[in-house]
Amino acid sequence: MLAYIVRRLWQMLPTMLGVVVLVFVLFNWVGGDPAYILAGKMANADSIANIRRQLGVDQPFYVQLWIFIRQIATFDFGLSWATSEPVSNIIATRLGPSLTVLIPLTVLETLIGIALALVIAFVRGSLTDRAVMIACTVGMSVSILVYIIVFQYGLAYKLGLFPVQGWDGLRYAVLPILIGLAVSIAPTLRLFRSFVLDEVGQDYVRTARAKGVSERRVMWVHVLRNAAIPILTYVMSNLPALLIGAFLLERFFGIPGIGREVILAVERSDFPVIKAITVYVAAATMVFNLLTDLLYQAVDPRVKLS
Amino acid sequence: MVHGAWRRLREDRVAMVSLAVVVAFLLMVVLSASGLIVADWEEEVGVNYAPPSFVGGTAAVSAPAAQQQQALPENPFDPIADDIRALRAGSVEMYGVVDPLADDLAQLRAAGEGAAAGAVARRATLPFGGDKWGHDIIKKTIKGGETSIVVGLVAAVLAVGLGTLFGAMSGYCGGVVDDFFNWFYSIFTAIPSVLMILAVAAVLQQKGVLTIVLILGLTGWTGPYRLIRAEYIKHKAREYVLAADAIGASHWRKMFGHIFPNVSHVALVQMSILVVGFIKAEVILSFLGFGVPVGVVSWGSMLNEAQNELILGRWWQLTAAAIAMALLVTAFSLFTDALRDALDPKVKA
Amino acid sequence: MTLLDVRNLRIDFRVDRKSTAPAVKGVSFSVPRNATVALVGESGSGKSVSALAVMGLLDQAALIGEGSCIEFDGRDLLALDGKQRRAMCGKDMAMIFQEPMSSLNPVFTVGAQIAEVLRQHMKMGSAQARCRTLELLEEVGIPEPAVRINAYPSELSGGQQQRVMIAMAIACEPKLLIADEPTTALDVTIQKQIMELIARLQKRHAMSVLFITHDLGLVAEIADQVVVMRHGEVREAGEAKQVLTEPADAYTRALLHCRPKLDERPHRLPVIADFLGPTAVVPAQAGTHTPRSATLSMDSGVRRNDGGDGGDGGDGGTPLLEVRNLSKVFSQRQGWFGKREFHAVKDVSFTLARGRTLGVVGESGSGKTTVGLTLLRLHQASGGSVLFDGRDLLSMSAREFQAYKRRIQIVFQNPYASLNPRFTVGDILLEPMRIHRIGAGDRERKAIALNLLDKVGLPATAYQRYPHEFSGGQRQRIAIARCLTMQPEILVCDESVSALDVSVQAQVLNLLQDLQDELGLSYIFISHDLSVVKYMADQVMVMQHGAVVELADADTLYRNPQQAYTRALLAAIPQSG
Amino acid sequence: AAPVKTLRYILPAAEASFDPALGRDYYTGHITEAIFETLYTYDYLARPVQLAPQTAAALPEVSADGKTYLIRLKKGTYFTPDPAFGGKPRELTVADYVYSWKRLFDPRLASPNAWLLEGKVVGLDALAAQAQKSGRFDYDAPVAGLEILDPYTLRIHLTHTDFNLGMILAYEPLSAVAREVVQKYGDSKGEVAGHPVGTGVYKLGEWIRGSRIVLEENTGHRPQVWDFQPSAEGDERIVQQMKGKKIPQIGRIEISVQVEDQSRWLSFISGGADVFWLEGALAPKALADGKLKPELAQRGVQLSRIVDPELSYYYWNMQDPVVGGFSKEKVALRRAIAMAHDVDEEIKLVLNGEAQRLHFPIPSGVAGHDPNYQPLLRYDPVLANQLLDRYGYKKGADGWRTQPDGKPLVITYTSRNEANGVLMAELWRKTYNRLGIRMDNQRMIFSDIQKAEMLCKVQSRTYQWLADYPDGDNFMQLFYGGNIGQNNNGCYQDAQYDAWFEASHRMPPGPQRDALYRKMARQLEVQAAVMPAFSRYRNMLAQPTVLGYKKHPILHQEWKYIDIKD
Ligand code: HEM
Ligand SMILES: Nc1ncnc2c1ncn2[C@@H]1O[C@H](COP(=O)(O)OP(=O)(O)OP(=O)(O)O)[C@@H](O)[C@H]1O
Ligand SMILES: Nc1ncnc2c1ncn2[C@@H]1O[C@H](COP(=O)(O)OP(=O)(O)OP(=O)(O)O)[C@@H](O)[C@H]1O
Ligand SMILES: [Mg+2]
Ligand SMILES: [Mg+2]
Repeated sequence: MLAYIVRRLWQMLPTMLGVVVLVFVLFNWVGGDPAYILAGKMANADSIANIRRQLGVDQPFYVQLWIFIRQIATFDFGLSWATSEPVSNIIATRLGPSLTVLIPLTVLETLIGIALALVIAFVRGSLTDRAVMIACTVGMSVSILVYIIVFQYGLAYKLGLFPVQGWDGLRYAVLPILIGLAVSIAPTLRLFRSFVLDEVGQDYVRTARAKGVSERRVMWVHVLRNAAIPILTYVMSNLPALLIGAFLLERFFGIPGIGREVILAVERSDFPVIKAITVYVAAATMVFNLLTDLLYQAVDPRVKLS
Repeated sequence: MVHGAWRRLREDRVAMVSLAVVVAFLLMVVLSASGLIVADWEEEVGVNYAPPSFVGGTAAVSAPAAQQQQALPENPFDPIADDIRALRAGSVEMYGVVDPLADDLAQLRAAGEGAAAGAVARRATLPFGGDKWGHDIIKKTIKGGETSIVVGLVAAVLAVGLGTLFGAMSGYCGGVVDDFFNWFYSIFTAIPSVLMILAVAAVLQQKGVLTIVLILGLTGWTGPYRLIRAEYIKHKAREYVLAADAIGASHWRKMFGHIFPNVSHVALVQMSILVVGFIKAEVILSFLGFGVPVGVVSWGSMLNEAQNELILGRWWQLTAAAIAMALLVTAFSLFTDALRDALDPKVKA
Repeated sequence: MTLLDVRNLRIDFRVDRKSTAPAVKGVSFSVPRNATVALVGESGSGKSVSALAVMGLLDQAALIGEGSCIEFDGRDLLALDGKQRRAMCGKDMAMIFQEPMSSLNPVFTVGAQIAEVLRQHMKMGSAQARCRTLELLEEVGIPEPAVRINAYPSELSGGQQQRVMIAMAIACEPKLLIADEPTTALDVTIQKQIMELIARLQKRHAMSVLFITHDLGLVAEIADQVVVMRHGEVREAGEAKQVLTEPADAYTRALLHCRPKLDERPHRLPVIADFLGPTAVVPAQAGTHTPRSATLSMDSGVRRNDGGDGGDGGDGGTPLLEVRNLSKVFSQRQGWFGKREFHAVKDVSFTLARGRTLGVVGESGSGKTTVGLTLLRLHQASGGSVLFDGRDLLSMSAREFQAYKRRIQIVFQNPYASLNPRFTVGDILLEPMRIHRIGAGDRERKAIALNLLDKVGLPATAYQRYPHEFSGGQRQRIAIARCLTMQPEILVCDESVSALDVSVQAQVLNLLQDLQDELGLSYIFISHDLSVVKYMADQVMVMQHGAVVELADADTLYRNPQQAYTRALLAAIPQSG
Repeated sequence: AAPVKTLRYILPAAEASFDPALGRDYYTGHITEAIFETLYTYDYLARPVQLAPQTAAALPEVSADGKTYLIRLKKGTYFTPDPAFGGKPRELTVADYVYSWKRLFDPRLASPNAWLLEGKVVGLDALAAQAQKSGRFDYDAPVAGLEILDPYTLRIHLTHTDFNLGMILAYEPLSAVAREVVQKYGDSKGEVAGHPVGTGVYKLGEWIRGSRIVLEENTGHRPQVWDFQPSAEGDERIVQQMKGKKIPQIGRIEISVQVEDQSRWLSFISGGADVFWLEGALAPKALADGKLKPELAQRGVQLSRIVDPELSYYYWNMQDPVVGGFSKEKVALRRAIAMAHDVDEEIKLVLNGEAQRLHFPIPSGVAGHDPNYQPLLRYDPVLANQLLDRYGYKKGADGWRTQPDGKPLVITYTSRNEANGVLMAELWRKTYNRLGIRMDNQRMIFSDIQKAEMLCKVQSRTYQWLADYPDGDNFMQLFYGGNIGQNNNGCYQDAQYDAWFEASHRMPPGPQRDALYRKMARQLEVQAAVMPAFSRYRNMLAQPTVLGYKKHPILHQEWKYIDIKD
């Protein structure tokens, strides 16, 4: 087990290296030149040269790449170019609000998705099933931008059910979570339903019925335990991406999270922040994949980690 | 096989209705692209933010329509309006600065005064309202649909094409090739797609609709890749491929002559899923400022414009674009579901 | 004294919104108490569906027709509601399914799955259920039950999985046990053990068993009564002895005759059509098909292909193919650098003469297919040489070998899988000719293809159709036709008939025989079915764990097996009449 | 004690560094201005704006040649207590200002504000050059031009005549920071981004970066009483509401950062903000024809509307081979484009009417503005087309014009890739369409535009310049040839203009300088190098409970001068 984990971590190196090089090339080669923003409205060639020197962007590429790799190795990405805030501090402070929204969102989404999927799979083929599926599809087809604009306007402002925006604890997270749910539950439900249906058709389900097990137990015990495997993969692999993907919610509701920070950083050509977040999220993705595989073993005895 | 799929599809009423909607949209795209309809969408036929006719041109719009109809707008609050009028007459204090074009302009003024273009009367209301410039929202929505759908389709073709090619090579060749593509894949998937899109957008700068297609295509290939690769690995071990080998077929022939027809349904389904995804993604791209260039309209750019209009009580652009998009996307998704079932070899009629 | 009485059972399947297709058309049979009834019949005849109907496990697409009646222990099952039905399932009647692996829930331990029945029906506590589970595992012969009780299905072998299924089924000592082809997925040797186990349990627990199979050989060993089904109807029912020895129905007779027997070697095997067609005749009187050696004992050694090149068995004739020390190692990568090696074929040597057949037998996984594929360079050999007309195929360049691909061909283990499902039969047949530039143009190639279709007994209309539109036997013939387009000299037939129904199997074997007679082909005939190999081969090679255990003249081998392994294989063959 | 009065405010963008030396954006400026103090500030009510002492005891004593400034400090101004001071009260001295100004030249800090003093103070530039070479700034080295007479008196010697230094000293990058604080909290560059310690009325309280900033009253601030004179109608009410009150009345400012327009507006209208910056896109929500909508007026919402001291202008790159140059046909091309551009439409549609047409390069409210200036470039598309015809920009069969030499004519208009940039580009496309000239819209992120501009690579763009200090010089320098590569983005260089500018630069404000400015403006117009377009309105809304509020054109915020009803 330990050997497996060590080996998997070892295997992450080439991928990480690829991510690093890709990020580096993209942002050093093509990204905007921060010096021109930092130089202010009365910039001149000298001051720009000075800024470039201070930032180290006047160094040859290989030196910069080496610095970047050293930063990753030491978990110290230096200071944000735009705000001079230590990058590690940015990530630490933005993570909390992001997770405050994302964790309840993911948990609710998964639980509701599973419950509905099992119920719907049970009545598969019926009118209810089709109606729910079509409703889901319609729900999915509306852009998240529209959801946010309309929900914020309607629920928060017109009806006054929630604070319009702001960030001061969980109360402010409720509406973003609700919108997140409204947007994500439809595709999740569709997906989970297909996972469940895949299992319902399996022979072992017939065996369970042959044993005289009740229909409820068949669904909630036999089927769910098996469907949990693809569900787990989906949920786990989605998490890191969600961290960034929630930027629209974060922007509209003024949540000081990671997603908004990334967009802001791109707008400001704040490379240390972008690079750090990318590397961290890539690492998180890989670690989550590993976690998923470890969890697999807990759920699915057929999986042998070796 | 194809025949059976089509028959199964025809029996599905939802699928057929969806297909009809999709075809209607595609028809609209063709007509608008060939200039047969809505070629004049850019004409400013209404007053700005003309409300829909069924709502009526009430106080919702503050700008008086009459002001628009002047040939040369003149600001009534302009404190120097008199000076401007004086200017028209010709003389103006030059503070001792010489105008190199003075003679030319004097001659031209003398030659043809007043050939001002006659401004068209603008309508106070439009069937489904107007936008900021007074464009007809219906026409704009159709024109926007053209861009969005074309972007979705072409980007999906690109993404699925890349994904299929890489997936085929990776799955078929295995070994080092597979390792390489997998490495590439894990890099692409480790970086969240938003970041990837921003990065690629930054690389490609703004060059128009093609850029959007490239951005989406270059970041969207991972999904098809994973599936196609898995299919290729599965099929490579199938005996019909060994059989093809036994009769002396070349690798290329086996990859694309034998295996591809068997996995093409995966590519097809992926493609229709991506079309939907990309139409939606274009909205977000617009929001992030990587949208269509000026003079081109898409649903994404409309929704993005409409963001600020909703709080001003001008809901029609948002509604039109959102409904058009929802309709197409719903129909496309439902059709995709049906197609997936119909093409699924496991489901036998 | 009947336990289960099925009367006039009719089952239709919903095809689409409007139409239905009948699967079972008014079947009646009964199972007496404490007896074994075998339900036999060809694939798709409605055996499983009938059994599922008894258990109440049919899926939603199935409609049980009016007037159908299933009476169990005096109660009308069809009149019960779901809950009452459920209470009986697993307790009064239990079922064992065809595929043990997929029928066990992969994510629960086998102990938990057995205990679930006990807790459900016997209201046992967990400790008590565990005790009983251990007993059951012991009883079905699982070694070390205390350890295995915590094992997951994937950690058990196929035979053990099937035993777990049986343990689960007998846990509540049901009155009726339905076994739906419980051994088809298993090896011959394991098959035998399972059959014995069921027979033993039946006696000990005084159960009734409804045993479903299509193998009449098995039936003779265990059944008291036999019910023969075809096309959703019962063709014949009665005491086992009587049905098997004096079949009244033509179909039953056909089933009994189509299977090659160890003790006789007819030149042609009878096929179902011979019995059921308009000109159906009793086999004994069918002149052309009279088994030539029906009266000869094994010892007489009359060779079927004595009209061949006159050579005598394996030692005669010019060796066309000579295989020396062929070996194949599969290495699986583990991680980035690690490797795990697996010797699938070890030092296999044999020779094959023109116009002769080499049979290759051995249990599943013994390396038979690998030998075949390696010969054709479809797997890269790890060592040894394959001399074809004196030239080593394995050391040639790919370009040189291309020419030899024409001369040595293989019919794959599973014909359906080896035909590209998206190609028409025409595409399938033309492609090799295009690649090898046989024939002047597509028109000429098409003529060759049609001619071959005719030769393998398929209609010309087959040309435009897709593989899935054919039956298993027909597909096998398409696969053979594809090989023949290249006019090979050696044909490797890998389990060419094992996946087929007895009746179809006979057709294909006959075809191969005819082709050998006509074209002088050499065969390497791979199978794990010793009766079939006996029928086809001049020489037999027995393989185990990748190595050759025994290689001998066919008759010699069967009469006088030298190795224990060969004897075990032979003993496992069901001794049907 | 009485409950602390709280004012809620919304910033439309995230804050950056709180170190005044690095202040580079308007939003962060709100906060640095509240925490730190400059020597001078502006009178709250006087219009046109008037310089007023802040930490200084009085306005500077300027020598007749405009080269020497004598500055005296008020006594008894203290920094807010901080561990960096070792528990002792720390009084502000002129040395703190000298230190703070020197920081602008520290190469490690790379301050964007060095230009404020660059080339002005005797000896400072030499020190900066030396630091540039060694990489380290020697703060202890004396500067001849910054003569500390005693802790409360400073004499500044300038290299050349400059009557604007007083206003520059009111600019918040020149506020005082304490050296101890920089040494204790400064980062590797010496920047104190997150730990602002100043002498201002407020100090930093709770802070969630990019989301929420709370300012609390600095109770140790030197006592100050509200006493301003009315200068315009409506001011009396303010005076009445505020006169004699202690500064500040509001003890706590809660600032939240909200990027999206909709969120911001919904926040204000549902009572989530007391003072609200009503920006362009939102203006129609609250205003109709420049007046508060009746429903808001009824609720008692107050509007303070001013014209920003800002110039929005279009420029064409004078070094560009297609649009640039002084030859007649190039001038004609640019003049034609300028004449075909409907600025009124732009104001109406793009800016939602929230701007005032401006013909002169110096906006109103800024010294040197001429309200009676008669423009030469005016909207006349017909004439514009005729002018092009005359100069050989022929229309091809496809309806598009070519250059006189027959080469295709395509002009690129650059804008930012956000909503307003798109709208402006759309309008410009209409302009070019009117002329039959093909237009390409290049949309870039801000830093890329800056870079391209600085390298004279942008063909045409709309540019905004907000007054750093309310003097015409701050605007006329935009077109000075010496500033190419700095902020003369059109890369305009004309000997005549440069000569006039240099002359005006040395003059105190007055009619003589104004006359020169008119010539310069006319010169710009005649050559059509740039076209002044408009100044934006700034609309601030205040809830009915807010007392004494009036938007100041230069100050970022007026928190300390206002009050809130209990
Ligand atoms: C180097 C730091 C700064 C950056 C990166 C920056 C960024 C920007 C940008 C991108 C624009 C839009 C201009 C356009 O459309 O081309 C803008 C406009 C503006 N800036 Fe700045 N700015 C900076 C410094 C300042 C300062 C120091 C002030 C005030 C003293 C200021 C006040 C304004 C104003 C009033 C506008 C017009 C508002 C509008 O967009 O409607 N900016 N700024
Ligand atoms: N779920 C189903 N839907 C539609 N048709 C079905 C279904 N299950 C079985 N059938 C049809 O019912 C008929 C009888 O099937 P059944 O499974 O009973 O055959 P069988 O005799 O058990 O054959 P085998 O020996 O291959 O197991 C077949 O024609 C089959 O196609
Ligand atoms: N591509 C492969 N990679 C790894 N191992 C393989 C591969 N192909 C076959 N094997 C292994 O080699 C052994 C021999 O396989 P082979 O297919 O030759 O058996 P077989 O005798 O044909 O069995 P069956 O009767 O089931 O067809 C098996 O244990 C199998 O698992
Ligand atoms: Mg069956
Ligand atoms: Mg095999």
